[in-house]
Amino acid sequence: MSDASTTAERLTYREACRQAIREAIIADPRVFLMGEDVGRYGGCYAVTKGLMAELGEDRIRDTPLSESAFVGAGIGAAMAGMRPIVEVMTCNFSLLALDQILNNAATIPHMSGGQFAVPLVLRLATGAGRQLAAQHSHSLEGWFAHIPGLRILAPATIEDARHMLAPALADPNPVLIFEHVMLYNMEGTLDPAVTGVDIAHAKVRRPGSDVTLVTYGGSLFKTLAAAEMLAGEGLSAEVIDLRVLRPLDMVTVVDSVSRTRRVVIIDEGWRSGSLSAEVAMRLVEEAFFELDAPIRRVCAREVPIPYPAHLERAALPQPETIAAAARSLVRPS
Amino acid sequence: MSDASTTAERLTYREACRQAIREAIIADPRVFLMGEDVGRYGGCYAVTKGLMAELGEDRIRDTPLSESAFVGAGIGAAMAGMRPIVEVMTCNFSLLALDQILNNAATIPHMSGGQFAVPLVLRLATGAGRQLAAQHSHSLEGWFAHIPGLRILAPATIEDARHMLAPALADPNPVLIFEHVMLYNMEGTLDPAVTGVDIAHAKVRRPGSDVTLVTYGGSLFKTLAAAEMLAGEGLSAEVIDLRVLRPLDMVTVVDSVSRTRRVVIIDEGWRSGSLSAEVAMRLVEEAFFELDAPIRRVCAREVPIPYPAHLERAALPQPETIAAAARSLVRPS
Amino acid sequence: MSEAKVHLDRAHGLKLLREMMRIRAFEARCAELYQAEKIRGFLHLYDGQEAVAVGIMQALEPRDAVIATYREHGQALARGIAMRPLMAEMLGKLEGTCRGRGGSMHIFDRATRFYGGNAIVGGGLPLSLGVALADAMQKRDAVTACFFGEGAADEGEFHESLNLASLWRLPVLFVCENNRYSMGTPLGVAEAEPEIWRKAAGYRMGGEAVDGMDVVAVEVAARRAVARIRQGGGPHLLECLTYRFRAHSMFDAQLYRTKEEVASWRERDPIVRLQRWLEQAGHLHGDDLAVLGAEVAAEVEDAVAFAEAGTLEPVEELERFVTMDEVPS
Amino acid sequence: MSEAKVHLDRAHGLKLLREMMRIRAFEARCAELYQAEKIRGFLHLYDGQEAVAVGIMQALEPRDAVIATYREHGQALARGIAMRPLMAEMLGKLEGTCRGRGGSMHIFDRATRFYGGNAIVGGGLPLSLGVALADAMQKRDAVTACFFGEGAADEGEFHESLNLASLWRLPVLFVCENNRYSMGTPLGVAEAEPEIWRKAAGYRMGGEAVDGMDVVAVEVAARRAVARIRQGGGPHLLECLTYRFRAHSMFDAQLYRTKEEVASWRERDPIVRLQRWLEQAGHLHGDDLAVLGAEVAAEVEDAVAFAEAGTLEPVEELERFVTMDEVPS
Ligand SMILES: Cc1ncc(C[n+]2csc(CCOP(=O)(O)OP(=O)(O)O)c2C)c(N)n1
Ligand SMILES: Cc1ncc(C[n+]2csc(CCOP(=O)(O)OP(=O)(O)O)c2C)c(N)n1
Ligand SMILES: [Mg+2]
Ligand SMILES: [Mg+2]
Repeated sequence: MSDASTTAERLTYREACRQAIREAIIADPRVFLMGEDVGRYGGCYAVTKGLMAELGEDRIRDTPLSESAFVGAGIGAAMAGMRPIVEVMTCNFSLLALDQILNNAATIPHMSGGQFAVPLVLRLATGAGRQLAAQHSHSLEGWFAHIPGLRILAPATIEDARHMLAPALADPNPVLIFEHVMLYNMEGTLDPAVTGVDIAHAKVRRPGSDVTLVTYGGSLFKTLAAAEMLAGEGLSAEVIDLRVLRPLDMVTVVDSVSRTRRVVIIDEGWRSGSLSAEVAMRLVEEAFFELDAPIRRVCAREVPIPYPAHLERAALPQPETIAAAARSLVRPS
Repeated sequence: MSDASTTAERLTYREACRQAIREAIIADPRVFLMGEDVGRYGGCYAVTKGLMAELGEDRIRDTPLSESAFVGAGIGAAMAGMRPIVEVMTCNFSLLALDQILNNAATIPHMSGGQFAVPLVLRLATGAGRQLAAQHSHSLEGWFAHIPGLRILAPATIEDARHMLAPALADPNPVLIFEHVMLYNMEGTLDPAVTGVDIAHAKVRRPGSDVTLVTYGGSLFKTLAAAEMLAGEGLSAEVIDLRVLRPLDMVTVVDSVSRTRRVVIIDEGWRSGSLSAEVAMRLVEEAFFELDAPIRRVCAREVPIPYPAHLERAALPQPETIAAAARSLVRPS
Repeated sequence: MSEAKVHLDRAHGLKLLREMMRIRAFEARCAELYQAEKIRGFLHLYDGQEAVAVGIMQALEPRDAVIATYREHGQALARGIAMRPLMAEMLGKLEGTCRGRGGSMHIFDRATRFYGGNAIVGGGLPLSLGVALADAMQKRDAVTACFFGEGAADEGEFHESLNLASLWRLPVLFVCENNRYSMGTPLGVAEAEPEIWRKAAGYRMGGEAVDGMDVVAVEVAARRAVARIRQGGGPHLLECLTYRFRAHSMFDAQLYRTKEEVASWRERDPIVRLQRWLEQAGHLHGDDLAVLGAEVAAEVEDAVAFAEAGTLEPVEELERFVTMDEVPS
Repeated sequence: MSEAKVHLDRAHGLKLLREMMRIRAFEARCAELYQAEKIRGFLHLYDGQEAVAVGIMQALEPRDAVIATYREHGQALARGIAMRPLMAEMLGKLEGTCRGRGGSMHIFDRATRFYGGNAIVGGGLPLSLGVALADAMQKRDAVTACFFGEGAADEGEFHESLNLASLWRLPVLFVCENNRYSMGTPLGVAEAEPEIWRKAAGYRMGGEAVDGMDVVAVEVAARRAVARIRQGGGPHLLECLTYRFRAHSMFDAQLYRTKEEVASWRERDPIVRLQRWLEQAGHLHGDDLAVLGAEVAAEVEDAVAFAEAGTLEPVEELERFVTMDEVPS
């Protein structure tokens, strides 16, 4: 495995995640990775293939199927001086560890009066699109963003996949990194000049002037496709990648909306109580008089995601539905 | 125990809950109650005192401390013909059963193609205010309202505490009833003429014309107090009790806001990703041009709720903060 | 084969063989359809474990109930769900058991009391308690068979469920299919006590292990256990020692085990084993096997044709049953 | 008292007695302060169980770690957290161990490696794995003592934690305080196997029960277990058979047990028992007991005065530490 910082190699999002983990473990003896099938199997999505052989069973730990125990163990280890990376194979299984995440990881620093920090990183695959049906297609990152004390990241680009882990590990607080399952195979190159990214700010991924499209993670590429469709119609859409779902960087969003005066928010979570609602409410609170039109959101339909391709597709945001929402704001019918 | 429908006795919210459970179990052999300490102990908040002695150990079941197992057992029993009432002592412990609630109760009816319904009622105490500190002061009802397939109820009045259970049990879908811990001791009388309530609609609890205050559950009385304060200043606030948090009855809310043109939403959940954000977003979607001012929300501060009274108080919505938010809309400074 | 098999007559022997062959053939075809991209998502084959589902189901009556995992084609077929709607479900067709919505991991069937198909490891165990409790409270004299892997025995829900079942003497037969791997994690890496049946003692519950590659041994153990449960003896944990011949799912390079290990287990193939025994016992003659094979193949092809000719649920019905209008009866 | 106590000298005997008396006196005062509404929220007294915390702590070194439950005043005091900040925490004062934020159920103390105080039943067990793992990976030769009730042993986290601890041979001493009730639910109603120590076998872990009303027996068992753990013997489950004399919390009418039962257990009061033994052994003479009592009372009153004189955290600091600026060291 070569070091991505020296040559502009082509690599996948998956490979970027692996490089980041490998680098972190080599760089700091306090860092280790544990989770289900991260070792011998190489990771459910092959992210950690080869790492156990290279780094040893002490630093790459296969756990039993015990989400609450090993996430809690990660919290305890973080409190006692380590910098654990805990993989919850997919966010679908994170509910089994939610008590540990909310009542311990997110709570102990404050509740102990600042005596203990929980410098833990949790990695979770998220999202739908692989026809895995209702119990394996959740998008829970927006839901987790409700919890004070957590930082929630959603790397959508290979650069973020490669570089978000280091600052997440340096953060004294629990950081959850949601990796969208549809991105692992995405290929691209890394700019060797970029040696790090921040985990505080949203980013404009495509500038535009008529409407702002706010999104993150797996929906970024659908949104960029929608922007491209709109461009063909003479509509200039600005696309913002939130990147950080908690705490939200509203400055970047408000700045854009103040220029475009119209906004569509896109996320793959269920519509009611979605992150989109929160972003919208912040805009109402912070930029109400900048808005020339109602805020629109495009979210998942409120159904357990079904197995068949056509129904799964219909349940999720798509470039067409995103573009339609944008159009309805600019040219109300 | 006398039957509340014949005499207008004075009773507590706690007693109203007990009457409802007792009546339901006597009326239908398929109904039973299970949960931690519901039997011998009489319930953590004394709601079920005496019921095991009267109704027997078959119908009132003390469970081990195994939230996932007994909630899952309730789901299975509901699928197999029973009408279980499962008490999760407080919603603070419901995270341990969340996988069962989301991935089974809320999902199986749809995923099985409609072959199985889950006519289950979950009762959970919720809310802060008793100085129980960070792990025992959660308000998770708004968070649960994100999950398709569930109906979420928040009885704030003695009437709703007394009468919501029957329609909840008659509902073919899983229904979660969140009872705010500060209400159990509340006293009042039941109107003997009222023999039932619906579990579909919000209710105007105080009519008004200058601003709409939307809330539910334990915050209702703080909001009514705020309305009273505002009335003293010549400001007429309409107070809406949502009652049903999923599915939301936006008709009642939009109707009110269309008249008052200003709205404050109050809930005890953490601000980011709160139910208030969802209500606001719906208003933006459905009544944007009816609004003369930004929507305001008053929620819990984004902290694990601390133990000391003064900090707990500061962390929660209070009549003063609610009134201030309303004032800021009507007389912007 | 186990001693008790002495009483195995030709009819029953052929039935067991046919049931296992049906599962094997059904799944072989599923694997092809997966390669052809007609089945998608996760597909977990039961290849090698057939004796477990088939053996257990012999002990159940129609009034009994079954709960299984995402690796449940075997249980579904052995329980009597017709192959046509099953294959249609695999292809996501409206004619499937669940209108195509569940797919491979989520087979449900009300008629046979098949309570899923559950893709959350351990998620079915608590449900089994409730089904059994409902049966007991409604005096239905039914047993619930709850299938799960040895990996599931590490989840907290296993512990909570066995405790509650034992306390309330619920009529549940817990069937642990110990195939020695949870995905790529071998038994000893994940279970401090790899003999799963021994865990039953921690709940004062009966427990035993049985050769899960021997369909008759499984049947015998299941019949004994179910009889005891029906007599009010409380729940029972039956560990079936078995092996999956193929990958965990279709995305698995199997780096965690050797070809030799797989080969050595293939020698214990439950189908071949029963076949040989039936031959030796003189129960299988002439072209019996060829006829059986042809019948099974025809059934599978018929199911595939049915599934391929099936329709897709209209998109307009996407939200139907998110909430139910009534409780089906 | 247990045999091993033969070697108990006067100094150590008095130390054990003092530690238990400190807990008893501290909590008696807490109950009063609760009645006076100076302590609020949930208050769970350790009254009756003092021998467990005091016995176990004798086996721990400063480098070791402790994790407890919401009923943790005993552990906190026995571990060496000073009474002043502890009482201040009970009153919600800034001078408390956690700036008053945690209160009775959430005592944390970095200096003594006291990792809480946890109000979610079972919630501390997974944490203990991590603390022990961190110590092992950092070669700190430390043991983590993890306290929990017998009710917690029904939670899935108990099972998951014991399995993982055993697999990874983590240096954890699991201390189950079996006081026969979880709130109002008696042992046999909630545990299919009420002898909790027997569950250890399901994880190939050492397990044993000890008389938790006998401080010396607890100490002896703890020393033996800790020594074995330090030598790399892996985790151990020590069940301490005990009883709480008072209500579960301050809101409990105790309808679930008889006065006679409580009275019969009071006869085994661990403090009285040690006192008597020390008298019989000639270790307690003259006004020893009176002096001890007075010293303890004075310490408690001093702590109360300190707590009462304490200040409240300014409301402006409410959000401080929701996220940390750095990892404390
Ligand atoms: C709670 C949970 N954690 C993780 C997974 C991912 N996963 C799916 S199958 C599997 C292995 C389960 O092993 P076992 O219980 O032995 O059953 P087998 O697959 O061998 O039949 C895992 C880890 C899951 N589906 N659910
Ligand atoms: C997960 C969870 N469920 C329920 C409760 C409510 N609760 C608090 S203490 C308690 C009893 C616990 O009993 P046990 O573990 O025996 O400890 P003890 O109180 O006897 O010390 C219960 C049910 C809780 N705090 N957490
Ligand atoms: Mg397995
Ligand atoms: Mg107890």
